[in-house]
Amino acid sequence: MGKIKITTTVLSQDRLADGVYSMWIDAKEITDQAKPGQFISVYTGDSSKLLPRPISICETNQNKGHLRIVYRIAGEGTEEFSHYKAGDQVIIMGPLGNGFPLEAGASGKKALLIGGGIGIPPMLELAKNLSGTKQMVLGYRDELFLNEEFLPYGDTFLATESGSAGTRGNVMDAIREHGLQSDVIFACGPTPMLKSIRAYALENQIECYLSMEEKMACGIGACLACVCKSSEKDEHSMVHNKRVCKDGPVFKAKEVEF
Amino acid sequence: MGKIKITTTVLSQDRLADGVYSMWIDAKEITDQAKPGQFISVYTGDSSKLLPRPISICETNQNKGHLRIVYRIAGEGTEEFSHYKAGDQVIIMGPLGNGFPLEAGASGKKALLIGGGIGIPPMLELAKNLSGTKQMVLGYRDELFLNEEFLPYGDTFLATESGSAGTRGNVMDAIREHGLQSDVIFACGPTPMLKSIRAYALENQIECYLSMEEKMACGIGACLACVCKSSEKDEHSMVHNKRVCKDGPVFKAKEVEF
Amino acid sequence: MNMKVNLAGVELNNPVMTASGTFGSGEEYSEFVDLNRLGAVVTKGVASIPWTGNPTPRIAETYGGMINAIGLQNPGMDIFIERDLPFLKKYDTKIIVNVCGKTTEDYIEVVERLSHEPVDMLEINISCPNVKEGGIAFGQDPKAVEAITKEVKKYAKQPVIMKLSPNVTDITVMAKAAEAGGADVLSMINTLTGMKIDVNRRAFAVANKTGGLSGPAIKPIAVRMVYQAACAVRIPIIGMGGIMTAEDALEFILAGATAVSVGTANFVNPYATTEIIAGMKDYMVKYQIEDINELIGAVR
Amino acid sequence: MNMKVNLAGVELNNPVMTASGTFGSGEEYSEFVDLNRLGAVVTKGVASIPWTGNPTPRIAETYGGMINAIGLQNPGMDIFIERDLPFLKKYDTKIIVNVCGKTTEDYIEVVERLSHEPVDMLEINISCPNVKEGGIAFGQDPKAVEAITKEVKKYAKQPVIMKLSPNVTDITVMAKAAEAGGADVLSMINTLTGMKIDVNRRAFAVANKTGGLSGPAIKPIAVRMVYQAACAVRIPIIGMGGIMTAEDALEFILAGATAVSVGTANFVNPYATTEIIAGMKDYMVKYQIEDINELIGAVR
Ligand SMILES: Cc1cc2nc3c(=O)[nH]c(=O)nc-3n(C[C@H](O)[C@H](O)[C@H](O)COP(=O)(O)OP(=O)(O)OC[C@H]3O[C@@H](n4cnc5c(N)ncnc54)[C@H](O)[C@@H]3O)c2cc1C
Ligand SMILES: Cc1cc2nc3c(=O)[nH]c(=O)nc-3n(C[C@H](O)[C@H](O)[C@H](O)COP(=O)(O)OP(=O)(O)OC[C@H]3O[C@@H](n4cnc5c(N)ncnc54)[C@H](O)[C@@H]3O)c2cc1C
Ligand SMILES: Cc1cc2nc3c(=O)[nH]c(=O)nc-3n(C[C@H](O)[C@H](O)[C@H](O)COP(=O)(O)O)c2cc1C
Ligand SMILES: Cc1cc2nc3c(=O)[nH]c(=O)nc-3n(C[C@H](O)[C@H](O)[C@H](O)COP(=O)(O)O)c2cc1C
Ligand code: FES
Ligand code: FES
Repeated sequence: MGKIKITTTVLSQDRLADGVYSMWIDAKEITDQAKPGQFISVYTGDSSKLLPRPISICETNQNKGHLRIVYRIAGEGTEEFSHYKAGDQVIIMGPLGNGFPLEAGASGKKALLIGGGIGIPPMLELAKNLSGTKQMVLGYRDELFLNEEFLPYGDTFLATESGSAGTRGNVMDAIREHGLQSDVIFACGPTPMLKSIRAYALENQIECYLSMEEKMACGIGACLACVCKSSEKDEHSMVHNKRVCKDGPVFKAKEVEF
Repeated sequence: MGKIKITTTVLSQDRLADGVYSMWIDAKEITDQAKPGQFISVYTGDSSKLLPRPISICETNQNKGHLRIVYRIAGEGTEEFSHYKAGDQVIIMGPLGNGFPLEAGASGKKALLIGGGIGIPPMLELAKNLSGTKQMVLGYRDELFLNEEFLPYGDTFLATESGSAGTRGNVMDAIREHGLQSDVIFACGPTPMLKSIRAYALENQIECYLSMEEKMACGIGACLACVCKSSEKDEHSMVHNKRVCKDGPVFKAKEVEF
Repeated sequence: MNMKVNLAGVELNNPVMTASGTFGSGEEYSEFVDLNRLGAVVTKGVASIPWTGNPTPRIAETYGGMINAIGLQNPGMDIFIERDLPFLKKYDTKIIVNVCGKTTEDYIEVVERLSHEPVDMLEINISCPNVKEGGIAFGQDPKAVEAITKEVKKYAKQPVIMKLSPNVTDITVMAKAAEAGGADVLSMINTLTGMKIDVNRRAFAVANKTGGLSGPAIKPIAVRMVYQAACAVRIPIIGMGGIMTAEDALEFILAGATAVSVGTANFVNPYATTEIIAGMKDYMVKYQIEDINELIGAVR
Repeated sequence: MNMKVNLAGVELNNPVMTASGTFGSGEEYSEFVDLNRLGAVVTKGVASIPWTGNPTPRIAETYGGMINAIGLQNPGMDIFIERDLPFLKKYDTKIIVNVCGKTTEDYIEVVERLSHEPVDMLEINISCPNVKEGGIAFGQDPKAVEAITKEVKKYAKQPVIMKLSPNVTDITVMAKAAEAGGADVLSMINTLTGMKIDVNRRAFAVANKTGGLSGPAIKPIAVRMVYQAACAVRIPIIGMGGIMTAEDALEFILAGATAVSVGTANFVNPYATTEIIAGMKDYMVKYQIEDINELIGAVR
């Protein structure tokens, strides 16, 4: 099949926390191919806004062909999405990007899944699909969301900046507090968090995968908008500029530079 | 009060003929002031389209504060309007323009109301409000709409280009066929129709009012987009350019030039 | 919180004014907005004698914008002074008269006539794309810009705003030329020359063939030009081009504009000007900005 | 019905091509559209050596458009010839290579290297607003336009398309300069220099501060320039700038373009190019147009 752009139907919309929403979408053409860590492009219905919004796949129900995204209102596009109700139309393209390498967390491996803020959603589909042992570390500013849905897959540790739940501080503070050990790390979240995880992983020689973010136009690797500095030469231009939308969003920690 | 722009509710939407729709809108602020021959500006919900669409007031229910427009799909804006359902939001501004002079067709006067195509709708509110004797002449390409709603107000003569109903030909052909006489003419319709009515009225020295059309931006007389050539100096610039949106849309026949 | 800004000695209650030609002389829009709340009202172009303007259709809608070729229809300075000026004087707002002409003499005639009238500033339109003579022809040649500015300054009793055309290779050249000619303030941008063809009728959408493109579509070009000009000259700038929201207005101010004009947005929303002022206040509260002047040119 | 058009001896199956930089070298979009159905694929700018491009963020959305400051990142001509060209050769479409450089020598190096390769035409980008040297600097000076066209023509074995910048006072001057230099075809418009400021972060939205504005917002400017250039020169023109629909494409053709390029629309709708071709056919059927060439410059 390959990537596809479709106009499809919203199945449900729920508010998970202040400004954070969960939407299930009917998208068999996409779930049939989707892997954890991949994302979709969501288009707004407002014709003054041309570019798609990249949103990670939070969960899929492969049997039913249902796809879930969890997103925070960050601007006008996500604000619009938050008003969609069951039965409304939504325009999406996907699946996009490479996804997390499941073999790195296969049976016998001990994986640490770290999500910060709106970087938490993609970790859920990953948790569901990794066959190895899993521990989760989820970081929030204050209000929690999605955390209980991780419980079936392994120990889940929380960190909140406000101290309202779990460790007061960030995910690194929680890792230290609980002395969490692992063979491999998978992480998604704000850049400062990814930076410190990268440093921690390199220092402790832990295999580590980071999911990166950058402004996008095409979402499929053609326009070269969404590059990040890479230590290896990139496949496209050989200038150490990997495309987040195509070569990523998931990169080996040592591969990317901030 | 004066003119107002409001976001309000669609009460009903009906298809009258191929591509012709009737919409009732809740708009007490506007119906309280509206006069026959005035129009409203309807804004699209699509932010790539900035300008309002001028649409004549077809009917009002002053008690309930309901306003009716009847319109033909002419492009993307009217196409959008045709999809609105009861309960949907619609953005309108009004009442705009001068309206027909009701005194010219007051009791004792014999008025001829002539509507061509999508110029028919405003004649309905006029028919309802003129106290004199009324005869209606309605011209269509082929498919009829609104014609039965005129019956309570006087004799209604039809003309169709296809010959499917009434006189085969245009409104002037119908007037001639039936030898219709009148003290005053009110007309709205395509420019060629208005041109021939103007010539007929001037020749026969019949008082005559024409409702004109021009592309608009502001709709309230500020931008000078919508002018038509006038024999008198216009009030604004004194250069024989009357503003359809403010000085019109209704003009004395001898006042306008084509 | 201070919203007052100063343009060449003229103090505006707030930085939001109307863009010439989109607000008439204020009367029509006074049904929707309280003119007392505007920083200034900028009038439609006023010439020495009445101008008829262009044939219709004079406007066409485009994606996120519109094209106009009004052609500066106006009643001329005499009627303006008799009728429109007294109307505007009733309000507590500044009055800026936009001046148009076909020759330098035309401009000077209007400027002289207005010199004894209660007008706060003059905006000289040397950038209208819709008239054959004058207008844009002046605005695309730096020597002409400097020369006409000098001439106008000789006769003007009020501060002079030179309104620049965006249809140029390098806006800084024009901005410097106006400054060298003695302009007190610059305003930019006028419309970009555009064209629309109706593919169904296979004809030009406006009778004049070309017209001026305005509206949010052009905002990024306008912001860029205001930024470049603000970096190139010392005189204050009035920024405009596609301002629809308070955020848009603030973008121009952060780029270096001291005040802003709202044009096409009035057609989309007749309450636009006052809503923008309110939104700017909200922004200042949110980010604890005491004085709007702190924001002028704050992004560099 | 004939959709074939001729550009300097190169016959295209239909007038719809991709706009440089928005379609990579075709591979990514081949998942969505059958490249065999396109009139031509125009590649991303190719330089003599790999270019790193600008820092991120490289793009920002604007009202009805977008700003980009990619900065011509590209793998250089060697990898292009080894990897991308063989991929494109598999398709029954014309291959147009967009050439960029910092100096005249840079351009010539690429043109010479491509002269023996299976490339149908060369598009010389002298109008990129996002690189310090070369690019737009060449495209804003008629003498430079003529000179570089002459130089390139000396070495080119394929017909040469000169891609013009819209950031100029008078496009006809640039069009005539390119024609005088021997250009076979003109393409226009490249992006308009724009800027966006994020008022919440109080920072430039793209790292390069300015970027190129593209998308439907700029279409009226592009149509106007194509019309003006078509009236000024005899060589064919490839029109682009904001084409989203078949009607948009036809607008350019009626204004005088022989072919059209689709750019930003690909990001909005990856199927845009083929949908536009289908829509043009529908139009021709509806209005009983036998040959698309009848429509070129038909509105005057
Ligand atoms: C691979 C990837 C996966 C993502 N997954 C999620 C997710 O699962 N949930 C979630 O809430 N958010 C996610 N984001 C961030 C999300 O894309 C932005 O919050 C969203 O695009 C904001 O759009 P807006 O219209 O609300 O904001 P605006 O600021 O109005 O958007 C303006 C423009 O900037 C772009 N933009 C703004 N913020 C970002 C950003 N952080 N990253 C990339 N582009 C941005 C928008 O796409 C748009 O083109 C992801 C981003 C990337 C790159
Ligand atoms: C005073 C007045 C009253 C009118 N009353 C009615 C009515 O009761 N019923 C009805 O069906 N139509 C009426 N029209 C015509 C109606 O305004 C247009 O059909 C409508 O604007 C088309 O919009 P669109 O988006 O569908 O078409 P598009 O062609 O896509 O519109 C593009 C632009 O052109 C303008 N435009 C297009 N056609 C016209 C036109 N004929 N007159 C003015 N502007 C136009 C649009 O407003 C818009 O700004 C009236 C026009 C005027 C001036
Ligand atoms: C209908 C219309 C009429 C205009 N008339 C004038 C004018 O008379 N004098 C002038 O200097 N600018 C005139 N302009 C330009 C505006 O003042 C302003 O510079 C331009 O529209 C950009 O701002 P906007 O995008 O907010 O409309 C006119 C613009 C429009 C849309
Ligand atoms: C992301 C992006 C990258 C571009 N890269 C190039 C390029 O490498 N060479 C070039 O000549 N034009 C480049 N352009 C300009 C386009 O080819 C085209 O001229 C312009 O975008 C206008 O067309 P559009 O509005 O359809 O996008 C680029 C445009 C965009 C949006
Ligand atoms: S968004 Fe176009 S290459 Fe990534
Ligand atoms: S539409 Fe502005 S004056 Fe009539």
